[in-house]
Amino acid sequence: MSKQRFSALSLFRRALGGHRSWEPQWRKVEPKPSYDVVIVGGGGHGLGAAYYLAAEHRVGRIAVVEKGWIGGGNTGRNTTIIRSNYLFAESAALYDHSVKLWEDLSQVLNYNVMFSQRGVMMLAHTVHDVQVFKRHVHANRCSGVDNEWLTPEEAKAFCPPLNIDPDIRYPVLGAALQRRGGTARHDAVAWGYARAASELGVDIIENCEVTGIRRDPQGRVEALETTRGLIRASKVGVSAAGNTSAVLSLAGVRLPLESYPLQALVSEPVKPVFPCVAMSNTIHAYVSQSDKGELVIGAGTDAYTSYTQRGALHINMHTLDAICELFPMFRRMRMMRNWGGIVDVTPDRSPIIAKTPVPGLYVNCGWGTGGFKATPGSAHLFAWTIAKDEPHPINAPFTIERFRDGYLIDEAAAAAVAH
Amino acid sequence: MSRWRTATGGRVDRTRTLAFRFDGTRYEGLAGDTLASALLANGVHLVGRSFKYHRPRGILTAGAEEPSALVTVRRDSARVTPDLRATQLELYEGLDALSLNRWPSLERDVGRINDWLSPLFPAGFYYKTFMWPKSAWKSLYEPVIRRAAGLGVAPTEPDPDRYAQCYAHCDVLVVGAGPAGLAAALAAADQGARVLICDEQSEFGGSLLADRHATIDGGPAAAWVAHAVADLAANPRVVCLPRTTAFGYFPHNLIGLAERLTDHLAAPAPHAARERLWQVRARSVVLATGAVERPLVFPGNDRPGVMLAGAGRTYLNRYGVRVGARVVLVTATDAGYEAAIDLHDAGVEIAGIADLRTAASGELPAAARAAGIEVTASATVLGTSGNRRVAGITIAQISSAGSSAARRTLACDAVLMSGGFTPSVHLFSQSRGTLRWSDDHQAFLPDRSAERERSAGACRGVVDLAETIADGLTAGAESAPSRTATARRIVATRPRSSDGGHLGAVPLASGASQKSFVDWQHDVTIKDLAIATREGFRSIEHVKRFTTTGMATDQGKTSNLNALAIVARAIDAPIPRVGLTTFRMPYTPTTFGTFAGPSRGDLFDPVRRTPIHDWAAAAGAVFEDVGMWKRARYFPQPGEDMHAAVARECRAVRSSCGLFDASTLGKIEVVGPGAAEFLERLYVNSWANLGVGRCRYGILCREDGFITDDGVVARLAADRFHVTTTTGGAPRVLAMMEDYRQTEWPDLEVWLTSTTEAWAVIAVQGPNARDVLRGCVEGIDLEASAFPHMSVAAARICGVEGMVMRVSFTGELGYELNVPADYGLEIWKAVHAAGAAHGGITCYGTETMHVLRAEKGYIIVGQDTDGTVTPVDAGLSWAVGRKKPDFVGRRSLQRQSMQAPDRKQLVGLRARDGRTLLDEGAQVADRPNQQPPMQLIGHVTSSYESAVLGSPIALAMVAGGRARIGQTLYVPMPGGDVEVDVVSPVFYDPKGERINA
Amino acid sequence: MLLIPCPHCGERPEIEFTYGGEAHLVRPADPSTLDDAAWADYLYMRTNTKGVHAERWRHARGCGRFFNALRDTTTDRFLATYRIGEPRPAIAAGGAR
Amino acid sequence: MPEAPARHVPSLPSADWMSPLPPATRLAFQGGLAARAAAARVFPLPDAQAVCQARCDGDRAGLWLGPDECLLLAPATTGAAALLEALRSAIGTAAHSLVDVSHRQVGLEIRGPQAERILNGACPLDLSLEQFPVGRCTRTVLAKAEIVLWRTQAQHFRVEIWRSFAAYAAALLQEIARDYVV
Repeated sequence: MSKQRFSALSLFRRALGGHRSWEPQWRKVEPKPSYDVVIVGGGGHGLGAAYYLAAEHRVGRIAVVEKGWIGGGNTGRNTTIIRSNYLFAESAALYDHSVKLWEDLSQVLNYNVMFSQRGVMMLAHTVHDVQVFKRHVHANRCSGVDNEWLTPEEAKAFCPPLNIDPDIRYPVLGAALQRRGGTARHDAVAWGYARAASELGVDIIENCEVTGIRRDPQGRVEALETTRGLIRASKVGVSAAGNTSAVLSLAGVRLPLESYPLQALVSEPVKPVFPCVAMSNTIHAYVSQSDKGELVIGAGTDAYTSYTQRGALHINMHTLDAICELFPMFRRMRMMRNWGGIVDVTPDRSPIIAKTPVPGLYVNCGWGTGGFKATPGSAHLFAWTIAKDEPHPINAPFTIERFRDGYLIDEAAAAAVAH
Repeated sequence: MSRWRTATGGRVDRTRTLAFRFDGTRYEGLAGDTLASALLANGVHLVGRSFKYHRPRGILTAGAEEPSALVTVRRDSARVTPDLRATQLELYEGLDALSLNRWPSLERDVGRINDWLSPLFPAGFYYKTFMWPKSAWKSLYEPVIRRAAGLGVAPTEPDPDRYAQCYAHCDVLVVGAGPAGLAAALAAADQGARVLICDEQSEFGGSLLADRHATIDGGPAAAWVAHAVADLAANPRVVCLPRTTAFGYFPHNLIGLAERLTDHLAAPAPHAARERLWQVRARSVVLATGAVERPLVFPGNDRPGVMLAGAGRTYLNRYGVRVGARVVLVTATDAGYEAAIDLHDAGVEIAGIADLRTAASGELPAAARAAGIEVTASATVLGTSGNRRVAGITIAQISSAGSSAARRTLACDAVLMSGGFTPSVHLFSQSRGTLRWSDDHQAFLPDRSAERERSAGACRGVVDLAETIADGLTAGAESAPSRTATARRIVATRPRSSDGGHLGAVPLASGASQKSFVDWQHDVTIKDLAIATREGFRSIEHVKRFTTTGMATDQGKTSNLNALAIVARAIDAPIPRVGLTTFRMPYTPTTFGTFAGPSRGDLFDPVRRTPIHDWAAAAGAVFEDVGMWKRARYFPQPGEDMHAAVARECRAVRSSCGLFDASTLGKIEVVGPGAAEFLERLYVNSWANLGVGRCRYGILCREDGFITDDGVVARLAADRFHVTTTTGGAPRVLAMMEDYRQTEWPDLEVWLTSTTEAWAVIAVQGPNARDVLRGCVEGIDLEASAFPHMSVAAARICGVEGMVMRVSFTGELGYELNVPADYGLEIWKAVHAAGAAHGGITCYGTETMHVLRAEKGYIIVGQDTDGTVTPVDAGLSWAVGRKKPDFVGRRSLQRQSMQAPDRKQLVGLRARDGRTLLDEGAQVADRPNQQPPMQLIGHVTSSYESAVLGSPIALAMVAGGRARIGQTLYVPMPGGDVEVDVVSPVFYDPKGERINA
Repeated sequence: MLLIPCPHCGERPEIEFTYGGEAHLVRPADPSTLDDAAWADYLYMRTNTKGVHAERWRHARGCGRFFNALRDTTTDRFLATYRIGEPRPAIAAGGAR
Repeated sequence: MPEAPARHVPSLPSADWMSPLPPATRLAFQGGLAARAAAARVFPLPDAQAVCQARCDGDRAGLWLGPDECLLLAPATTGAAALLEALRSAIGTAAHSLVDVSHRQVGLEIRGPQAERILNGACPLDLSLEQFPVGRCTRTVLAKAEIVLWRTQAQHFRVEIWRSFAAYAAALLQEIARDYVV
């Protein structure tokens, strides 16, 4: 198909023609009988992996199968926060790899993903928080990841709505700021990768649910049974977020995963009032303002595993009481829409991007609440791992075997709260 | 009275005139008006500018589905609320509303240029441009987009209003108090059920409040409503909640209601709650949520003055407002005729009725014709005219060949339209009930319920009034837990008006030059939908996200089905195949403050204070938050900063005596014949050999082998242990213990009781501690020989039965007095006074505690450990019961990785210059002068100025650290490396002589 | 907020409970006899069932007792609750409301 | 050696509808059926099956908190030591746990026609008389705190709450009550 470049000029030209000449952003195709690589899961991670397989590894026949519509899972259900100021060198390298790819993604894909480096500020409310965040700041600086310490007054200057009154229940004692962090337009990431991958010949097959994984007598993956027929594949990469356990169980692979509901919400749109992303782990809330003007708000997962894509009212109540405490002028704002995703969580809260015990079967999962920010990096590394049948040095630590061997990358525990 | 207000009729109070302001202009309305009806009564139709094209916009509806007439309401500088719907705002004296999205004024808005440039702004245009040059996104494009986007202006001052919350339970919750809902509530109440009925409007009655034609039980509908409401109000088992929106349907029949308490009042009581969140758990739910009239999608359908037919009727019949003097009806249902007839009867000239249907027959069309109104069948709309208000409409008849004929332009000042009714299945869908497409109704209707729930009336496609009421009666009665009373019967008659309907664009709209709007608020036109499908966005979720149709503050209540039909037609698929956008809470926007409720300030989270807190506060203590506790961090004297205060406190403990409030430490009484075995299995330490009256430092690992908590455990009797935990870890440890006790080891007869708050704990630490306590403690010989380090005994402490533990977290001779909490304050004071007689006693806080323990190399779990540290890493291998066959975490510690020599281990660090205080969290490297990314081998966990040593000290976790003692390492700081010596983590009194004094 | 049937106290609101993860994972009597893989399997591997899931809850702010439940994780509907030590009831998905 | 000093319970507000209760003797009792039966001979204790029931005898009450757990309440004049002694000798060798928690928590009485509504401002249970009759008791939550709630009369509830949460609970209930009582 002809490549339709996106630009102001193309927009203008096609406007003259009443916008009648646009073509589908990705080809609508029937599944072929066989592929070299099939990616299961048409979210940003899966579509991105397909794109990099085609663009960087020159894999010939690639398909992405998606049980619903692309970008309909966690890619389209998150709060779009992007940052890389993680504590451990392994994590920081992984997420910073991603941030670097984010920085050029709109141009590489020729699709404006609206990556907005407006800064992510993590608030410290206790002496313990201060210690933890300063440890992050030092570790990040030494790793070459930007992260700086702000006093409460500096935090307020960076984010004027912030309440730094020392008499509130959990006063702000300071903040760690990553200026390169920010947000992006979530849907555009899926569509941009889909369009770019499709142009490179990747088949994107929607409404195609995997119902079985066939293995040859040697145990190697040979085909996927799907609701749209049998699809042969020499390699299968699973990038199915909350549904990973269900998909991999089709191949008899057990994983250290649990799937939890994660809710987020937006307010009605208002004129620009919130310039950055602010996060508070101690009182469980984070907020930014979308380019459309909505306050985009999230918090932690619900308490129990579930695949219902909805969460509990009391979780929202706790999220919003925290937001109102930190930003008391927002109390009169109104929630416009709430939604839920299913996040797959590993015991150490770090992802798995790795080979599985089944030859030819690869998995990219366990992103918990942090998958969106990793999209390009994760996709890039997953493509590498599939293409070369071995991990890239950056994702080499993120194996399944680390749980057996005790090499956990435990970011959550690193922020331990005992005192 | 303005020419737009009728002389009589309606439910407004014509004796009460209310003044209000809109964009600074003063107007008058009547009590009972909404802002929308009052504006219309003043002939104001232009009320806002659209989001993207800044087109002039008016009032489309008369209810919660309004996409267009949004305003900001200001009560004072702090009480500013953006994005409110004029159709829902009850008028009050002094109401001050501002239009949105316009500059400099509503009439003259420069943003209007966007409308002329609109060909450049089709759906999703921003994905295709603004990419070059790259740096311009942040500096130019995004700021411009952000400024252009957004509706109202967010409040800038803290909201002073209160918000309330409550839980409620009922047998039957009825959502919606229209005919079906009222009938359901009456029927359920007849059966003795506990009923809660809510409606988003200020009055119960729903559609009946604007109905001139219906009769119920032989009288006017409004009279029946009044009677029904009175009946319900008189029943003590019924709760009636007007102005209350059921915004969310949560699992297991939990419904969230938002009750608006004061927004309709001119002068609310100063401290009255503004809104109340109800969390209602209902045995059964009856959804009687009605239906929303659909606009018609025709060219120029967004001009002010173009509104829904039902809204026109509502403004007339309920508010006594004529929406125009010369009105054209465009309809695909009989409801349009009903509106025409009502308006005609009220003296409005009806310039014509354009009916999209091929045949305009039936009772209501006949009545319209009889009234002399001209009716055009097989009609379509080709466009409208008028700038700030509609001035004309061009209609045409579709010939049998499908082209337009008999084109006519009718002058008018309002256009009413009716495209049919979309059942409000929002809550049903939120409950996870399944929807089915009904060809008969041209709508999605409730199919299978997921919860104990029934839909009744228009929300499930029942349209006839008599049937609606009967449906409500059945739903109510069958939802009641028991049915004993005979069923109530209600007789109702009303002309059928909702037959017919049209989905999607009107014929020939796509060829018109004027825009045909689907989503008013987000300015989504049929062209945008066409572009989306052309570009391959075919799932309705994709179309919605690409065009943003249905994603505005009305969440597509008037637009979703039209969008769906247009997409279905474009891709030639049946509507159900295209899908239905997901319904999510909230049904209508719901105030953050309502969710937050009273949880603010000190009620945001409990503030836990020890029995000694007030004394410490009076003594000038500075507190820190640890979990929910407030702990005294240091006790500055006049002129002292933290550093000086801590240095003084440290010196006092090392040289004489310090007093410390340790009451927040977690305490668990472990009792029963299996107590020792229980701890044996749980902790890394051995307990069987711990004698009664002795204490031991215990370490608790998770099953993965990492330290999760620590604390001293005292054996009070053979079958009784007093276990202490960290302050923050107490609930976690108790929960973990209960887990193992109940689920893994039910064979053990052991029970756990939290005693954290039963005891106040007063730590008396320092070389003079024994002397100070001698006069305070009865029943124990405190001498070292009789009561050595790590002893415990019951005693009378200042006259009260308590417990003394000889323990020390300072490295000094120390005791911890455990006294019943109510006596804590007085005994603290008594010990403080006793100290004065023995060379003085100094209160110290957590900061000094941290310094003192760091001088001794004692870890703080959560500071020196971080959830990745094993007992061996922390230098505590001496505590691990080597001979024990098992304990929680033991198996994990046997893994090779846990034994690796390069694991991070606890060491001490001292700056080589003897002066530099390291930063806590600073990193450690074994090579100097590295550039990022550096090879790092550890980090500083604790760092303090040591007053007693006269120099800074630090603890660190360093890879293979114990083998590095004596080496020089480097702490890379922004200004360069700090050279440090690796030393033993025990900086002070390494032999431990002082502690055993 | 779920309504959870505590086998001791009856239906009570979710906020009185804590979730305890997958049920019927019995701690090995002698963990030292397990190899690393088997131990990791006990520690970390979870079925993460999409459908009827046997799981533990504790009525922590009620009677304090742990119990097991069968819940359909695709609907959050509780199909059964039973006491610790009792066998998993034989109930298929969608078997109860 | 000094006399026993003054006792300070957390200072809590009172109102027409709320009063802090005086200090009391409280024991946490846990144990099997044998121990419970034995203890019931000297103290009013609900049967293990009497789920969420309180059993009273004069000014002493045993509250069912769990199948093997009761909270024993007695006036402060009945010293904990004496009560413990009596129970221990009655129970004998049957395995059990008795812990003095007199000072761990405080009692708060909520009463009057609005008591139910005020409590339901933060407590998620159905407190109607038909669902939560007189004599019913249970551990539950009051917003972000844990409480034991006991309906002692139709319009009287007793709230037992850990002392450091009591100020929060009282302040929260006062905040709620502003909308219900003048």
